[in-house]
Amino acid sequence: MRLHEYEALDIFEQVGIPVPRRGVAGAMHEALQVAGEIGYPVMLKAQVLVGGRGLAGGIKTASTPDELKEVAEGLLSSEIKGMPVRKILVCEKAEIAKELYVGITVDGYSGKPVIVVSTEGGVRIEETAKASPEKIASIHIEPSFGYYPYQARTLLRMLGLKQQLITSWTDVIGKLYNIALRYEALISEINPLVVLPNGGLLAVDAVLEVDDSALSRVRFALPDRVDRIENPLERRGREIGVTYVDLEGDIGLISSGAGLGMASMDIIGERMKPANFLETGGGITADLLYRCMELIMMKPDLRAVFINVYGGINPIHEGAKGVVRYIQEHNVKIPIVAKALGNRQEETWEIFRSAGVHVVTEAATEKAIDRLYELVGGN
Amino acid sequence: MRLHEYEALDIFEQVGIPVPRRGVAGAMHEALQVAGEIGYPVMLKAQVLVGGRGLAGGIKTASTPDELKEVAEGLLSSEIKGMPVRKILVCEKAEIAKELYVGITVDGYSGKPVIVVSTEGGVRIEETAKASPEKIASIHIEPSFGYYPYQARTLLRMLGLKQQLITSWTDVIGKLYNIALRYEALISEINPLVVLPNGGLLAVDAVLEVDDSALSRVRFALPDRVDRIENPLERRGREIGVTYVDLEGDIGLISSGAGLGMASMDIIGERMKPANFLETGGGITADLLYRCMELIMMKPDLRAVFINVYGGINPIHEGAKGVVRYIQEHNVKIPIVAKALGNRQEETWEIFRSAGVHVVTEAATEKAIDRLYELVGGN
Amino acid sequence: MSILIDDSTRVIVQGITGRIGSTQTHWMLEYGTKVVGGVTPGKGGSTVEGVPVFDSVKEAVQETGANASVFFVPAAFVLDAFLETIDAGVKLIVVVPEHIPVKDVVKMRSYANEKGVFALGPTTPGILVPGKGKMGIMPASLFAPGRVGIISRSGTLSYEFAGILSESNVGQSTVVGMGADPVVLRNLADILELFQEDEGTDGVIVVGEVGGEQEEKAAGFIARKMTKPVAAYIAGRHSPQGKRMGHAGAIVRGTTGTVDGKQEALRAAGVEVLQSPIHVAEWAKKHNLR
Amino acid sequence: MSILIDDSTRVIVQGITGRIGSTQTHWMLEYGTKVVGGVTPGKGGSTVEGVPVFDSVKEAVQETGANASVFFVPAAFVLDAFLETIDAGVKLIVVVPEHIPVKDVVKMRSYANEKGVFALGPTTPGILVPGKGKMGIMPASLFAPGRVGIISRSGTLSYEFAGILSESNVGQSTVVGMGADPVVLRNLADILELFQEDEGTDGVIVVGEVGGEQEEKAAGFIARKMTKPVAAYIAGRHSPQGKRMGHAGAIVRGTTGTVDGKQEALRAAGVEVLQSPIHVAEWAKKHNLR
Repeated sequence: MRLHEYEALDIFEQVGIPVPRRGVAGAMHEALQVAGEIGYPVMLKAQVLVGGRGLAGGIKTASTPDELKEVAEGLLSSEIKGMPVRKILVCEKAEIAKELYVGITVDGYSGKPVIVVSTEGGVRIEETAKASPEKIASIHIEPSFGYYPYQARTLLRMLGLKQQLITSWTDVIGKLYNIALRYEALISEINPLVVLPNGGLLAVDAVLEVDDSALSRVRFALPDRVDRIENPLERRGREIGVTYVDLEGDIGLISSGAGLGMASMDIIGERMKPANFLETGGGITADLLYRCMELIMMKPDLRAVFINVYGGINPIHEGAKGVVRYIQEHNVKIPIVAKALGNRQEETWEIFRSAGVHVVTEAATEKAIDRLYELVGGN
Repeated sequence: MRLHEYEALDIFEQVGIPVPRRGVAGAMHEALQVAGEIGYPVMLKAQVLVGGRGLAGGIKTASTPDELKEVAEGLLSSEIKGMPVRKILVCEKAEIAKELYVGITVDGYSGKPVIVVSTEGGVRIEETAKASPEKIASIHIEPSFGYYPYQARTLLRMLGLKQQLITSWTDVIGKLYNIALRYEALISEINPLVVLPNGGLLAVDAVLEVDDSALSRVRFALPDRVDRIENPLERRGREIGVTYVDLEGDIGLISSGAGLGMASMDIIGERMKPANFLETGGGITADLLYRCMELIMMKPDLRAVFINVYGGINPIHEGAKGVVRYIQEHNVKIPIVAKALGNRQEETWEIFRSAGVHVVTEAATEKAIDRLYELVGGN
Repeated sequence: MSILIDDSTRVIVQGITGRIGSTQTHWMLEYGTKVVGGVTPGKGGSTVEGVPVFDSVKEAVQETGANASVFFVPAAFVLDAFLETIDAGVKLIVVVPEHIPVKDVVKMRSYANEKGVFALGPTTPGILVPGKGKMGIMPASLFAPGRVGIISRSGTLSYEFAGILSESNVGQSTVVGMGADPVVLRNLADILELFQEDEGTDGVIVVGEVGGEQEEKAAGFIARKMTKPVAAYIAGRHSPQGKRMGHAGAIVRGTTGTVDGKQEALRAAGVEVLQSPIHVAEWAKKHNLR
Repeated sequence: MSILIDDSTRVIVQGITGRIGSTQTHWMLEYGTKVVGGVTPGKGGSTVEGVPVFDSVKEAVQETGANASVFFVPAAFVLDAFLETIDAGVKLIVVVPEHIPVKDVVKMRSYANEKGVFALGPTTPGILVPGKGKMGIMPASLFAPGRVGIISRSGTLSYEFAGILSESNVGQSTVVGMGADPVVLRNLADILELFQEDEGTDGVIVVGEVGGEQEEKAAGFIARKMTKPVAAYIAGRHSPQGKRMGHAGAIVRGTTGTVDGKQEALRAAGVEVLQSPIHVAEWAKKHNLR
């Protein structure tokens, strides 16, 4: 679960990382009030959970109340990469002597936490990483050993910094690492970590993504996870315990397994457009698939539905019963193609066929999608 | 710092260890009220920071309000091993099917945390440990690996217990281990851990001793450490940053180093009685020794003072100045013997002698105490 | 021949008394797997599908001579059970459950490496050797004995590839699910190495997906060490950038981890990159694999 | 001859720019110790007593060829500095500071053992080889060269014993403070072993105190392995039971750790138990030690 910048800044502040004076505003008059307290000029930052927000026009400056009114109004009525801006962060505009970068993540390949730092922070950090790898340094932390400040000092010394900056930056890294541990963060990042003209540091942005699998044991007050899903269908997916991604097309898709779902989408995408991506996970029941059908059918103008499931850990014959009940109760007319293989496959096929579902018994998903393509009229 | 039982029980309860219904009372009417809420019979337990409290009469039962009045009054006006009873814990009297023991400490020899369990808990646990070692089991925890529940399950299985008890006991051990970690406890102990007739567990006593050296980083709300020192002179010692132990004799003792202090006390004890034991630690200044003199002289009827210090890490010439200033300002008449060797010893001797301090320049403390013995008239 | 599972493999099922644990024990036994015991603390002394249940892994190993374990333990208890299993001397562990915190996986991996234990998962369908046995949840009907190895980051896509091959009369030597999480207990290259060394395997299929850098790193290994033909399929070409596709392993982070980047790296290592699973049949035919 | 410190020992002082660090550097240099550098992060480039100061241990080791380190670092930073020092390849570390949390000492000891580093302390006066050099705070005037080894749990009592011996014209080969904390970085027996092996040592004095079980455990080692005469003194006979005598190492826990118990164990191992420090002179004379 990714936290909003303003939420992450509060957490960073609690452990003593220096952060800007700031306030969150959901309306223009709130923004005016916050800016009045802070003093002009201020930064206005759209609180949306997408990357590349700055380059997409989500970060602005205002030097006067009049300017703020105009900018705040613009932001609060805009969308960034399709996400409506419901809140903006109003914060002091720091004088920037230099922009640094520090991020902590878990390196999937080595299986260890990794601390990444750079003397060239800012919106183009990824380009810097490619163009000037010498400006990036990183260190892996041995899980059984843990993090100690001397590791950060060693890392920063590699970048050829002065001791004063090494000392204050090491302090920030230690605090960020504690946050990463306590919140079981997959990503904790400050970009930019600003060096002020007086040599002090200021975390001008804050990224914190908590491991969804650890949410139940991160005992700290975290905002509710469902609420932050903007799309109502995706929110509904989370509620019923499946992964739902809303897309632009008109072919509904239910799959068991993310890989199979992605492959199905790739094959559909060659000739048609998927309307959504619903991945059931390993907990299929009749009731769950009934709700899955309900969810994908909420998309208007669906031309067909493709169900692609395997009976490994999942009782697909149970799932089929739920689909059939939905079809019968709602008198579904659009074509439904199902590929269902594995344990109890014959029983499953029979149940599907009883409600007019087109069952494909061949192994390749490609074949099932060929059938789907025929059924929607080949366009 | 050792916590009172009622303080430790609160901490145990916070993490979910089952503890009795209870309340603390500083006066008889409070005890009556708590007992009324809990229901009779109740246990009354003197809250004093000494071991062997039960065998010394500090734990009683009351079955009626009248009985409680008598017992509470008796306890609240008593002393246990010289410690006045200021508070009593009133708690439910659990039905006991069995008494277990669980304790976590750091084993000094192996340098590792150790979990000790026994199926024969209760006041005589130490005798059990000697007489029936097969009823005790323990396991060391590797510092770089940490504690996991399977270790406790393995440990408890060694005692030949039923799985239900293994499961609930393992749960208590895990919670106690978390407390030991979070509070940096040198000892965390439940004795007895009572098995109730219904098979449930109840922590009927709670011991928690926090590492003094870690107090500044144990961020949790801990009661103030100075307040719990009953003896006003010992409390004053803590305030000025030295270790002071109040004793019954009439020879004042200041030493630098605990070992040297103990050896001095041992030698004094052969012929005389020390009045106190003051160990300066490694931070001697003129001012500190002035305060040390002030502190040991608070004891009435002192016959002499022995100062035994080494100039290794300590500037003993500075210390001597503080002693001399005290003598001169307070016109001290009793004999003071000083043995002061090491860096800048000659300078130190000169300062001491300027105020009439008897300086012994031989290496053996025994010789200095011979001199002391002569000066107090050999009795 | 096969990798990881052979005639000497004696399997215990951890969490055997649960709904999934008992059902899958049934399927594993039916497939001929030597399931010799199960573990659920507190259920020792009972049996599931005729298999004895023990309170601890240590007892199970002592009583049954087990040397391998498959996990159907609730996610919150996996770390503890995993460490217990290693301490009991088990050398092959398959961790089927999903939703295990990454912090736990990091610890598990570190300890398994330290103790020389081969572990797969989390979120893996397990290992299946056609006609011999299986540890995990792979549905047996889709597999056929033969000489092609499959390694897949996705559970269901491993079934898809095995199904397509079997339909074309191409069998599999061993099918391995490496797990779909951002951190897995063994990297792709470790499993490729086993296939390269296995005399019963003539070619290998790598089924990857968008996200992470397993395929890119494996490409280096393939270029340096693999002499057998390798085909690869990478799912996720049409997945929206930056959106989650069901598990964190499928998040695209920067340019590393894109489908294009992975395909390019694999092609450079001499791997045949398949655009759709169905093309695997032709590839097998081209290399005379059966 | 000596243990731990010899002609090849090149010492750095960590926390050299502090009040105690700089004073003690002065005394160590004056005593002839090869102090080749100091470390205080942020003070690199300066000098203390003519010794160059570095920002990191790694730099100090690289620039000076140091192989030993003595700590005057504030207690809160000792753990971090200790791990850094081990990673920089230093093989002998003396930790002088007191009040280091036990949790930190446990971690330090575990890592030092893993990496084969010999470390003493915390709360130790250090090591002194009379006439050669010293790492720590022992006041030089009390020591004289000779062939008796001293190991002490208490700092000041080690001075007391050395002083009494020197006065009686008995010198010391090496004087070692093992540290007074409940957990120390090396146990008593480890240091006894070095003295047993040292050709320059003819007899050893163990200065113990009430609490813990170092002396009891060392008695086992002495009985099995020591051929040189050993004398012991245990402080704390008149210390009130259960009261703290300044450091937790001196708490009496149950019957283990009493003065009587320790004396008995040592006597049973053939050790001569001294009732007062002053008797050490007679013991040395009896064994012709000088």
